[in-house]
Amino acid sequence: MIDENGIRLDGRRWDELRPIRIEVGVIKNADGSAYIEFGKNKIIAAVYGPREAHPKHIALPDRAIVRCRYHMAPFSTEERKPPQPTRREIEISLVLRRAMESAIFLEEYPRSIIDVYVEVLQSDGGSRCASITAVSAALADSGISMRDLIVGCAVGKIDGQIVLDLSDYEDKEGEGDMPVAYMPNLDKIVLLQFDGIFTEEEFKKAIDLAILGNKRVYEILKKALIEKYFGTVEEK
Amino acid sequence: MIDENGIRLDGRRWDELRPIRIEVGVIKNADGSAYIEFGKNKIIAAVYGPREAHPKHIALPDRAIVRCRYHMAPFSTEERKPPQPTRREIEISLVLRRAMESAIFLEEYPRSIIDVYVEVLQSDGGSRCASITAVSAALADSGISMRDLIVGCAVGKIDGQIVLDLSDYEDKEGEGDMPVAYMPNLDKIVLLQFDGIFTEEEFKKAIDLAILGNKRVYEILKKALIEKYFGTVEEK
Amino acid sequence: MIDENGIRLDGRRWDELRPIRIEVGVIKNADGSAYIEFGKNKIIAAVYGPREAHPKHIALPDRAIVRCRYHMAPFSTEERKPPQPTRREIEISLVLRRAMESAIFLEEYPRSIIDVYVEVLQSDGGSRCASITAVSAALADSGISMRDLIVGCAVGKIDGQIVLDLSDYEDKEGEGDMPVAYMPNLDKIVLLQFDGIFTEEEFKKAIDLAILGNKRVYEILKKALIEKYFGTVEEK
Amino acid sequence: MSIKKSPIIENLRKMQMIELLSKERRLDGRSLTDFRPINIKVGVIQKSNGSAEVSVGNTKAVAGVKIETGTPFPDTPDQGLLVVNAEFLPFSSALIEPGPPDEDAIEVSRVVDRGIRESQMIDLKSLVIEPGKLVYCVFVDISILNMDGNIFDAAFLAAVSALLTTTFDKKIAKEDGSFEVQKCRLPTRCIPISITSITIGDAILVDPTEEEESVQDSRLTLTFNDQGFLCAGQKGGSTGISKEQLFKIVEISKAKAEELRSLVKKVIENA
Amino acid sequence: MSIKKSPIIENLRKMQMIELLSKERRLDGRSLTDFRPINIKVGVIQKSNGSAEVSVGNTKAVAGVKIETGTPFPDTPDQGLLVVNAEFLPFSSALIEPGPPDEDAIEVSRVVDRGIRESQMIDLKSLVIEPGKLVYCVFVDISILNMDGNIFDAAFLAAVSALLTTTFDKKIAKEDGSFEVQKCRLPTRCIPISITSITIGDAILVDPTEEEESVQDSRLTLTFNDQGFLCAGQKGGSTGISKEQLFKIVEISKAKAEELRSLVKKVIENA
Amino acid sequence: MSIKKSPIIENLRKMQMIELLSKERRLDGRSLTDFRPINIKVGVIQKSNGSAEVSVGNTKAVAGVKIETGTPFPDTPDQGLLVVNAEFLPFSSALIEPGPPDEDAIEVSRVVDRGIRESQMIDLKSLVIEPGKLVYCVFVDISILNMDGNIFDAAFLAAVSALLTTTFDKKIAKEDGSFEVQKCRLPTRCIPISITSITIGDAILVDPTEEEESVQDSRLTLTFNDQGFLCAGQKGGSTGISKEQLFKIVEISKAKAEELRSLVKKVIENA
Repeated sequence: MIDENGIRLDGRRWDELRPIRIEVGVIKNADGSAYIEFGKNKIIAAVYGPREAHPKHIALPDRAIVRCRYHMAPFSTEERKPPQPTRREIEISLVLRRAMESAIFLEEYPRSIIDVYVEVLQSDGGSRCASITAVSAALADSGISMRDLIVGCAVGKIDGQIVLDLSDYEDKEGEGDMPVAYMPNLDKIVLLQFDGIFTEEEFKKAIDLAILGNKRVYEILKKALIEKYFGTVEEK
Repeated sequence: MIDENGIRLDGRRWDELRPIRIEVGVIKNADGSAYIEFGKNKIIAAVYGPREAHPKHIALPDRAIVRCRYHMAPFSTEERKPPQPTRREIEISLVLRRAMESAIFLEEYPRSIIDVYVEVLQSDGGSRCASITAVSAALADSGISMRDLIVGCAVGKIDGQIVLDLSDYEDKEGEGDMPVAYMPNLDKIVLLQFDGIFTEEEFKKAIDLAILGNKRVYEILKKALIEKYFGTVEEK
Repeated sequence: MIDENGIRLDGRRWDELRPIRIEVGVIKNADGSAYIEFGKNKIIAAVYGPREAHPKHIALPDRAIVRCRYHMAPFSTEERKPPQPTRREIEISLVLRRAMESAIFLEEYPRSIIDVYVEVLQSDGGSRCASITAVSAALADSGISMRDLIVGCAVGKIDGQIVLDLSDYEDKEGEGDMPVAYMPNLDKIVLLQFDGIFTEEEFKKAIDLAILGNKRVYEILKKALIEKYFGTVEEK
Repeated sequence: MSIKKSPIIENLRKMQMIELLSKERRLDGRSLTDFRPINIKVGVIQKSNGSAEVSVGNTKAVAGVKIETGTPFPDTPDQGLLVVNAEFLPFSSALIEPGPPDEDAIEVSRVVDRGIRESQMIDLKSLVIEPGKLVYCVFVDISILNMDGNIFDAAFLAAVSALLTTTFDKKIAKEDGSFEVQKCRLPTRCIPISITSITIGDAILVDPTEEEESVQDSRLTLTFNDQGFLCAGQKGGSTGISKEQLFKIVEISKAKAEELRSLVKKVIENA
Repeated sequence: MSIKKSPIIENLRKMQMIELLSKERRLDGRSLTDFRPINIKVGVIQKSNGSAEVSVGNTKAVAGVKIETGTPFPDTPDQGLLVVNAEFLPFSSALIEPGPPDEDAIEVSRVVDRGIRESQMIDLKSLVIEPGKLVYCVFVDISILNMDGNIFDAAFLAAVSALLTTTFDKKIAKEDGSFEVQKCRLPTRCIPISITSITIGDAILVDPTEEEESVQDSRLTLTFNDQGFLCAGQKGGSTGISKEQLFKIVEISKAKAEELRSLVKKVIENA
Repeated sequence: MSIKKSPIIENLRKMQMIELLSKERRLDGRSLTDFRPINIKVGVIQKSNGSAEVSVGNTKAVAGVKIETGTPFPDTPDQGLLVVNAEFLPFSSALIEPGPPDEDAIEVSRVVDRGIRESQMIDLKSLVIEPGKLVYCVFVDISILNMDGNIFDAAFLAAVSALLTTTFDKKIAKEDGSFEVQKCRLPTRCIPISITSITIGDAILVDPTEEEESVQDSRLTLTFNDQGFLCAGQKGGSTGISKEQLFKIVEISKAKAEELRSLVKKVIENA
């Protein structure tokens, strides 16, 4: 999957990201929202809250509760996906929620609930990483207080080599995939999963590369937020 | 499906109803109930309420809530119908509920709930129309205040002609079906659905015919209620 | 299934029980628990409560509510059993609960709830009888007040003869099965189900034999409880 | 269907009932072993293969039988299938909520199923079209229309009466290998009857009303075949029962089953 | 999606709206029969066989079509299948909870389904691979992204636009019995259009916003085929409607349907 | 399984624990990298194809393997199937409610599944009877009996030990085309081991108890194959982790995996 010149099937080098486009504020009714295109991924994330917890007994006296639903549209995949959530979608909802909980100042919103909904309109490799980036943009859009933004980007192993940001095909045919989400200013990893075969060295190299990639995603995310809130007079 | 003398397969003319029989007060435990035979339809409707809403948070401060379940017995259809409600049954429950809401003086029963259950023991063409008539009789039997009674009867198009009250076969093989429910004293349509192909003229003709048919159903319903509550000395 | 010497396929006589082993206090987190091996049955029962009813509206002002879940592990049967509860499991949960309700002094625990969970790790003939014995041990272990202990043991009919405690094979190939649970000191039957063909005489004989068997199970249960709470200095 | 009863009222009612019972009387004037009036109408659902509407006092049930083709279970390739399903319609009582069958409805399904199956009423072996591949499946669906105690016997009578009047289009293999369709009666071998009694203190009451059931100690449903043999049984209630009382109930129920069987026979003959 | 509205505020808002309506004006300045701006983008989901994103004012829907193979229904062995499914995404409104489609989402699915089916837009008979055995199944999944009234027409426009641009790999039988796969357009015959109006008192408002719907008397969704014939209809709202008002809505809607069909045609031609 | 914790008590406990941790001590006296006592019994469920009961301190799990035949997935016609399912039995903790697996149980299922699958422990290609049509399906069902932290490793040990002792009746094709049934061991290639650690502040604790987990910052489950390569990983906890801490955990876990693998080997050899 990597040719003699070190070029991958879609023309990228080992440390290149796919094209990324982020748009903030796409869902009128939501308190915050964002749309991301990351490779062929097309994902919307939107936030409602902080709002009163309902039913009341789920509220916590000292902090907000976060709920998250990650869902894939039936037409988002090669084969039609039945609408009801799969175990995979439930697990991704869980790891996304944990990532958010590490960034949001939950204790600023006691007794309340923050609902985060992610809809994958078209899926590609790295959809959970693209999702957490969109969620982070939507949270920023909603004005909820956060320690740091979160960005996500996967690394993986193909043809025995650690490379950045696997495409769908590379994920399926490769030897390992490792989605990583990251808080760039606090320099902390907030989501980490992997499968495949990695030596200890490869693992370390992969993490380093993921952090590198995430820093680039962060620049794109920052730009999208600045464009939304301060416009971009010069560039337009 | 209409012969040269204008006679339909079951011997009716274009503007004739199938035989209708209504019996009021058939379910002892219910606050109001009625049984209707309409062609081969055999349907029971029964009402519980107005009663305290449970769970309480669903109650409205200024009016009653109506809930409705339209359900078909597994043995009511040609092929056995699995017991769990289908999307069709859920939709019919919804349109029946709206029809009721237009007739009941909901604001007379704040904070309470009115439960209406319809069970189709045997189904034939026009079962939602027969159901709303039975529901209306059950509501009257329960003593709940209503603006008007509701009656229902379908019209349709077979062999290019607008006819009254389709049978199962005419519904399936015909070119269009239009269930209509009607408040005869207020002269208002409270349920209307249709599918098939109708020109604007045909549509108007169909509505006129449906109202005509509904007025006849109303006479039968009135008679059944009078028989139940005042007896029928002379005729017996 | 019975040879000329009156010996059954597994070597037992008509009035013999399979080997029984009871261990009390096997689940650390539970308020009371027990493990039973009864033939090839391997069953754990555990109790939580009396505890505050939740949601509150299910509580009764004058007594405790008992809830019971009887569940079979997917690997407990010949063919893998899907994890969601079957109608059979729901019915057994119900009859076990009734048996418990007849023994527990429910009125001593108003407004509270007692949760009893039974997990069949390996199933054999007579699993509901083995279960109620384990439940009774778990309830005793939890310190909940009871009128009497409950023991269970089935009888059945094979080769035209009434015999004690059917094995899986005898249950499947035999002419009748009758699980019976019993309070030995109050001399009352608290669970009784049967299917097969029994004459009135056979029925009476079966009940007598079931009571005899249950008295023996009772001795084993008592011993297990004594061992747990007072040790067994002499025998060890 | 859990009912919050006031403990005081419940006890008062129970005391009153027990006083009456000590004089062998019941609130509705029946003797302890009397059934309420039973009414059976068969053939009420023309679209089904067999049907019956049954009332026992104010308790009312309707059963419909549908016969369809299906795949046999792997361990019984040479038998047709029997599926019994009971639903408590939400209008049958103020306490029933719409939704999938709860434990009480499932118990009724399973007790009726066992009574029919264990009495060998239906010759399932005759319902095979192609062994291991295609068999007839007999669906018995029971809807409870109104509840006033003794759901079990009303449901059972409805199911049995529906089955006894069931006909279906049977594929008959012809000599040349092709099939002929012939309208047949469902092959039945006997008329099983279930009898439900409750105990209140020492008294045994056959065919309890809902009010009587609300203060019951034990409940017992026994099913008998034509020879008067017991073929299924189910104890209910949250109180233990003595051996002696149990044997007494068997005796009473056996006699009542004969009575009800005559009644069913008469209805079927006149159908 | 049941909303607890304060009856006082609701009445005040309704009075204000009715006053405006008496002057033939609406809160957003439209005339009574104006649609809000409509935006249609097709081909937005490359992994689907056809797709469209539609906004009608602030109401936004995306539809994706997937074509897979399946077994036909026993009673229509010579027809492909059409399955329409609408989901109200939980971020589309503060009032939507995640979970399986509720009655409102089911109503949208079924109304869109009937409009497409009854207009005979899709030639289902051409979607058969092997009669009675293997046919194409056309899945139309509609996700509502943002709600501001008139979900029906946004969903319908999205579904129709997606279907009009759907292509799929069709198995074509060759002379020698083998199959060839060929990229085909989904065969469509017409462009059905649904028009939704509400009544508030005597006034008829086309394409209502959520605020307008919240005080509606009746709602009516009518679907028209290319000839201007009615092919499906659904009344909503909990108030009756007079025959006269109904006929007036038919007249208005028929004209609006022409307008929207031109719009769709232009989009498809430029796609 | 959401727990309402009093924030004050939680903080006090955390402070106490951190003080102890600064002296490299834990509440139960273990060193930071010690596991609690591990007990593995195999062959506990005779009706299964393989089984094991494992306790890690007070955490207890039982796993049973069933091997049945089924249809392969269309995209892997030449591979058998692996299905892993974990259930938190309702008596395993006062906080578990009966019902379908919640997100935490699903996470355990999926993490165990990935560890087994990615280590290529099972040779799925050898489990094919007829390619594309009939394959063996390996069901691994894990029941959590008692919870006291580190569910992941107890579940994983139980699953792996059960698989290592699994035997089944395999259909072997004979020369004449017929089949012979032969009792076989499930073909396995390695012994994957998962190691779970948490961080509290700067400290890394292997095999956390429930009390320790309740104040954790991050959790990390890493799975290693026989060569000491990482084959699956999952971060838990709602706090971020630094790269340095992460690399330290990998180092510690790799060594612990060796230890546990020896233990499993000994149990299997003595089985």
